[in-house]
Amino acid sequence: MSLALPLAETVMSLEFIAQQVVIGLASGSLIALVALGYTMVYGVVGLVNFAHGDLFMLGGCLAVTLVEAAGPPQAGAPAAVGILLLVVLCGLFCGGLNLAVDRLVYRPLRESPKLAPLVSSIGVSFIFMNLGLFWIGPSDRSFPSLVPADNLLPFESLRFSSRDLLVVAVVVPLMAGLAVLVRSTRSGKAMRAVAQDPTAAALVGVNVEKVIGATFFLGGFLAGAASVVYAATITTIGFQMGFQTGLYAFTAAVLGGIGSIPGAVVGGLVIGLVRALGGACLGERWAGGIVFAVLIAVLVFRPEGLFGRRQREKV
Amino acid sequence: MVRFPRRRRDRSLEQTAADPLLSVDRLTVRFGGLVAVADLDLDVEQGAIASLIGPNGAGKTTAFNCISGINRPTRGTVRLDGRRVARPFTPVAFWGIVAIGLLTGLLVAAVAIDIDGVWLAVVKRPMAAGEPPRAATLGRRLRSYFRWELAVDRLGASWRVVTPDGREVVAIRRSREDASRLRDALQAAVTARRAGPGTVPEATDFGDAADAVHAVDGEVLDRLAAGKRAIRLRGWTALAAGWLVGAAGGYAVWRRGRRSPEVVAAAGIARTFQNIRLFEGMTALENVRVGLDWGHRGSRRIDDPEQVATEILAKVGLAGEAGRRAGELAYGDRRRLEIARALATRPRLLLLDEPTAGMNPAETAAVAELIRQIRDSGVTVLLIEHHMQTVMRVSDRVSVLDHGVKIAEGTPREIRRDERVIKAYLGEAEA
Amino acid sequence: MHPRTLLAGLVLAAVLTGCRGSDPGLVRIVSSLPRTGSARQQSDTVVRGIRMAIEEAGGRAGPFRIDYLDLDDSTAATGLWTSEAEAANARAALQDPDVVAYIGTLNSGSARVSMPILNYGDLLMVSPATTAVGLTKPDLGEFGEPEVYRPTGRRNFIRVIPADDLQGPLAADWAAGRGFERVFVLDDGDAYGKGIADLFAERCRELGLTVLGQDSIDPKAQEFRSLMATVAAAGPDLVYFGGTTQSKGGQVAKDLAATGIESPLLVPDGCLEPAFIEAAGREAVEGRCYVTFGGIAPERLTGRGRAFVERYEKLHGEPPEAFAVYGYEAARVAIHAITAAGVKDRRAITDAALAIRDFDGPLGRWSVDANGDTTLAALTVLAVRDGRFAFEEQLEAGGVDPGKAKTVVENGGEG
Amino acid sequence: MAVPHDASASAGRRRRPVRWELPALVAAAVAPLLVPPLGGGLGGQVTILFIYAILALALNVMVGFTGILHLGIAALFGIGGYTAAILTVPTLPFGWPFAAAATAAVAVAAGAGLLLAAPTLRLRGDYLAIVTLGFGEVVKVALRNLEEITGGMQGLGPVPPPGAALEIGGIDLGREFVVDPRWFYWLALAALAAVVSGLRWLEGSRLGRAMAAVREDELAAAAVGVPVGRVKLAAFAISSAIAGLAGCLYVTSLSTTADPNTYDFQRSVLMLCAVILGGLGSIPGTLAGVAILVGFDTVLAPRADAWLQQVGLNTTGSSILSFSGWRLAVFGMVLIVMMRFRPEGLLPTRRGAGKLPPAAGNSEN
Repeated sequence: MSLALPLAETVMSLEFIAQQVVIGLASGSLIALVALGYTMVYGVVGLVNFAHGDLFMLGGCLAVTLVEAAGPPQAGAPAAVGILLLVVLCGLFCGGLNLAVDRLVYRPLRESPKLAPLVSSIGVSFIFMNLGLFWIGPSDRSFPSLVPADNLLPFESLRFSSRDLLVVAVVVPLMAGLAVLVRSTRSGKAMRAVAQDPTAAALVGVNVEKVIGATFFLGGFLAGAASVVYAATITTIGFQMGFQTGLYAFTAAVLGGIGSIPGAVVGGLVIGLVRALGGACLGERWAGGIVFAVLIAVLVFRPEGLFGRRQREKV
Repeated sequence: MVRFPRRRRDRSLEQTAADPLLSVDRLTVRFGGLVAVADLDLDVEQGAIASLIGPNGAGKTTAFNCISGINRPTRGTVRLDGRRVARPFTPVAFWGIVAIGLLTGLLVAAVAIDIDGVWLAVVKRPMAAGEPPRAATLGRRLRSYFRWELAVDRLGASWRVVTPDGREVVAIRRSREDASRLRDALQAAVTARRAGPGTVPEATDFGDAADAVHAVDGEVLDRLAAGKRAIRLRGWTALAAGWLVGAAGGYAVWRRGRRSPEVVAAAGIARTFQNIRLFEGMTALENVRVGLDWGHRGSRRIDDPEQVATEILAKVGLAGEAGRRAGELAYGDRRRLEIARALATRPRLLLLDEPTAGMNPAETAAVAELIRQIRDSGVTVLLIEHHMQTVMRVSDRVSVLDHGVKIAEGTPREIRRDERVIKAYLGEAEA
Repeated sequence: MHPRTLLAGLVLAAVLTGCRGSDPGLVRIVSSLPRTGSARQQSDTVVRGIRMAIEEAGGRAGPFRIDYLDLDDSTAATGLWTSEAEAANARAALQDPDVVAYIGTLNSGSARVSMPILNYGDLLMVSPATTAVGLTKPDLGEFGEPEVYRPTGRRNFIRVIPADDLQGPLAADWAAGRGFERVFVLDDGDAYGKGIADLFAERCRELGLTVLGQDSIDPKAQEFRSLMATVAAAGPDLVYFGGTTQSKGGQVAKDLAATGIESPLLVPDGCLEPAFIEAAGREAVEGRCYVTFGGIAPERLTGRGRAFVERYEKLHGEPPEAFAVYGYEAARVAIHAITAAGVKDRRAITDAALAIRDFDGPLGRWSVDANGDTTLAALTVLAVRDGRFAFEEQLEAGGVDPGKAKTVVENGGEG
Repeated sequence: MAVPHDASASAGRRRRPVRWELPALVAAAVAPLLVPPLGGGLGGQVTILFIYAILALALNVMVGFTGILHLGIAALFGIGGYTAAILTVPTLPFGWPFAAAATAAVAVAAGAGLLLAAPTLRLRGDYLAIVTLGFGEVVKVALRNLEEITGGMQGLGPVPPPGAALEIGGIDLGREFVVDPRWFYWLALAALAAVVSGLRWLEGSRLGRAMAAVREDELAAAAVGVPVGRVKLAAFAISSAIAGLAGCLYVTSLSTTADPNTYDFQRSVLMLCAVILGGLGSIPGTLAGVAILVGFDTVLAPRADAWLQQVGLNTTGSSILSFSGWRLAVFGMVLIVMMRFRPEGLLPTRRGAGKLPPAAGNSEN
């Protein structure tokens, strides 16, 4: 029973919609963080990195292991420090893992047909999933609630909890940092140059492999950071969570125009909103379906996405 | 000499010998800020060998790509025999798009009217009531759904009066008879509400279900009464919206394929590629067979395609390589196989993109001879070539491109003398 | 050519995996339960119960030696039962001439798969844990149930645990008794979960409680915050979730708490396992989560039941979980039927089991009714305290609900 | 290269009499009579193997023949299965005989394939892959949510065996199908043989060559007049139809549709692994790939795990110590290693075309 009628009235209420928007934006910014990893890697090597979602999952596994090792959480400032530490550690872990996978698996396939690394990345995704299975077991694991779910707003029916605040506090600086990095630093420029034309970039002295490595690392770092925020807000980790998050994130990247960094951010937010509002209107279970309907519509009408450039094949 | 399979001669070939076979009009291609081709006019006469030359990056290949439908020009037209090379918007395409729209509309409507509820009303409920649905009753049940008539469903040990989609329970009774009686009474009340406020039936009209009907909230009755309009509105809106989106999507996809290479090929223009693009995994013979199978689809069926394909291979000098994989062939053979594959489509116009690139003088001469033979068999040729000797030897007319702009046109002899050409191109090339 | 080599290899493998001949002095009991994943904790205790019953019988049933085979109907990757594995188990059991009893399954969904298959072979199937009403009770499940599970028209399915037509409505009775008035009903869309949630909701309406809404979750989704906002907006004082730990029961509890919904959560026995508390996190369920269980809690057992609990504790060093005693009872039923039949004939054994009356077991004295159900009708409500399931209340069908109780007794009376 | 490359010889080669199919078919057909376990539990598992082989061949039409990376084949498998189930289960009014339901399943799956193909015709290879994946997810969600039609999470069942209520010579055919797995074994084998011979024919046909051309170079194919869109549509339709047939056989052999999660991404990737391991585009390769991978997954691993537990090596049931616990990693390794070291697969096609297409060659310009 998707919607019993008494709810139809609540759906109409403004507060309810506002609440769904808050939820949508919070989950959307997490999706955006993961989507950035897709879009950056795609921009630089043209690979849909299928394993990205599962990398995110492994970050969550590490987070839960670290937190359990560290013992029961304390309230207040130590929790914030702990989360910051986790973000950095899991980010480094995922970044390093992503880099290692690139060197081991994708790099030998640079000259192969484009689908070869894609298929390999499906393989990596499965290996990651198996790793996660061994790591945290087949059933869902509870992540200790480091951040309380208390309402920060003075309303009854509109909630913005400390957890939502955490999402904002981590995602916004990370994205700002990324923007600065890509726009203004030397390596960021090199990255954009490689994305434009790897051969030309190599000719002007850019170390293409180094840039690719840095991209994989950065993408992985963001996924690791996202996984910590995810774990702290959703407080459940499961070895299969990477698949769906990855799919949403990929959809976000395509929606925004794969290869475009602002595109991924906007795409992520839109997907989060579509998911929350669509789910609220048509029933929770259809939320996933709605997201893919959006994906198909985008690909039919604007395959290059909202911010993407049209890709041209060289003949 | 093997006879080359000629396309059926159509009238246009004879009567309009004076009109150009290919005419390119003000073709412009921009990539971002870069103008690759600017206002190119180009005519190729029937039965001629025309050449397009120019330094690297002059826009020759881009022009070729536009003619063969690979790139979409920013502006300008390409005509073959005075007709634009594009898939016409035929009634078939129109109805196809309409049908796709309808299908999408139906899908969206299925979600909107809750196809699951329809299935319950049309298939499962009668089944549970012991009256398996038959085609005859199908229409009636559907209509009843869209009239939003109440129904009786069993759940567990109880019987419930529910909306037709089974999602809202209005009342619960212990026996089926009770529930049916209540349903009828409620339905009467709902119908009366629909008719307007003044037409509420007397309580006594409901017989022994009167108490139960009065127990149901007036608001609920209003909502049930409004259900009919709501479901129809939702259904039609969804159908219309889905139809619009689907038809628009169908049109977008159709449009994107409007001037695709296959349309151009079907119209009678074949081409080769600068960087050879063979079907590497297939044999030489199979490469040619694909061209024969699909090229120029208007023509008659070939009785023995295997034989014809072998003849075409022989014509380009690859008789002995028929069974070899294209990827294994020697470089020169690969170029010639590409020409053979293009010829197999029985084109009227053949676009050759640097057919002698990377060849030794003997091979080059052989290809030049082959080009002439092709022309003699009735196929018009447009050539991009860097090897000037070949160009000057085989061409009837030469056009020169520089930075996307046509700077000269004429017979080889005229071009050789043209100041601008020498300055822009020949001077450095022959140095 | 390779394919031929492959085929040869396949044939060889087939020969190696072996075809045992039938042994006239041996009967085999198989069980088909999820042996990997989070349900393993539950199935472990069931298997221990089965083994204890066989051991107590001295490994013999009448003139036959008993061989026990523990089959797995789940895959390691997901830890969930799969139709493919369950169907394969049923077929394998059917094909093995020594198998005379099939104990299983843990989930109603998987019973739906194996029941029609086993029915063709008249093989006795005793279920320790499946509670979906449609499996046995006419007119309570989907249209066509339960006849569709009996393609031969004969019966072969017995369960030793009361069905959900007891658990769902009794849970509603309990809720009404506790003074709850506005309930929100969630389920996982599965046979078991949705079935019990529907029954719960129905009984709530009958008792005059307001059912604010009913929605199925997507058990593959990772979180339900958006849905919980809907629930919160409705303002319930009790939330019911019909589902299992494996279908995200833990996450539901957790998101409920995180959305600031103060009302308690009521779940059925599918969540009755430590994994549920683990998944939800203690703080999300502590003192505010109630679990119903269509049977008797181990600590409330008396007589034979008490003895079983004590022996179990001695053997395994921990108190039995709720389902252990049902596994034990299921095996005892199978052994009793084999002994009573006295011949190695599947039909005869099945008939002997269906004829069981006044069976004196650890759960009390009970009979098999006409549908193959137990005549026992008790409901236990447990609450989460100190991170464990603690006994809260026991309800008897007769005491609270005259209407329901009558149905149950009628069913029992027919047999 | 001293092989004579005379054109007629090459032409004749395509029409050559089958070399391994017939003996293999005969061997497989008589095997249940000679090998007793095939009349038992193993027979049922080999039947499932045959059904997966049909599914993998369906995928091979997409990935191997046409070069489209299809990640949602399991959805079409499911659509075929559910269609057959809806038309046959006793709880619904249709009660069609098996053959009619199978035909409908094939038709509906083909239609669904076309529906998937229509909006995606002109997408780049990697985008197309994701769309097929998304399609798979949507179908799964729909199967789960349309509870009245599909039975939701519990699926539809029980699906009657072929020939239910049909008595021939005093034998209740339906009962035979359930009690004796050999009947289903032969049915699945016959379907597999029909699919293999059909695909053999397709390989040498005009359409088959067009598919190969699209795989090799989509742009060049278009440039010689191959209607790429229509060829892709045809590939989708054929592949989906075969997947639908496999789905119909699957639910009938299982006697239930199982829950919608049976038709998820993992199943699609398992099939992809089998096709890539065996050799893209290669029919014997696909069969070998299925035999190895699915054989490992459904036949070998559970037995080996049971054995490990019996001999006491893995008494706690830890997934690290079990074979099936490693299945995902095994699939993953297969994909990676094959891509890196042997992209043409174990049994490449004679054309040697078993590589991935240069991706994504495409008409999105």
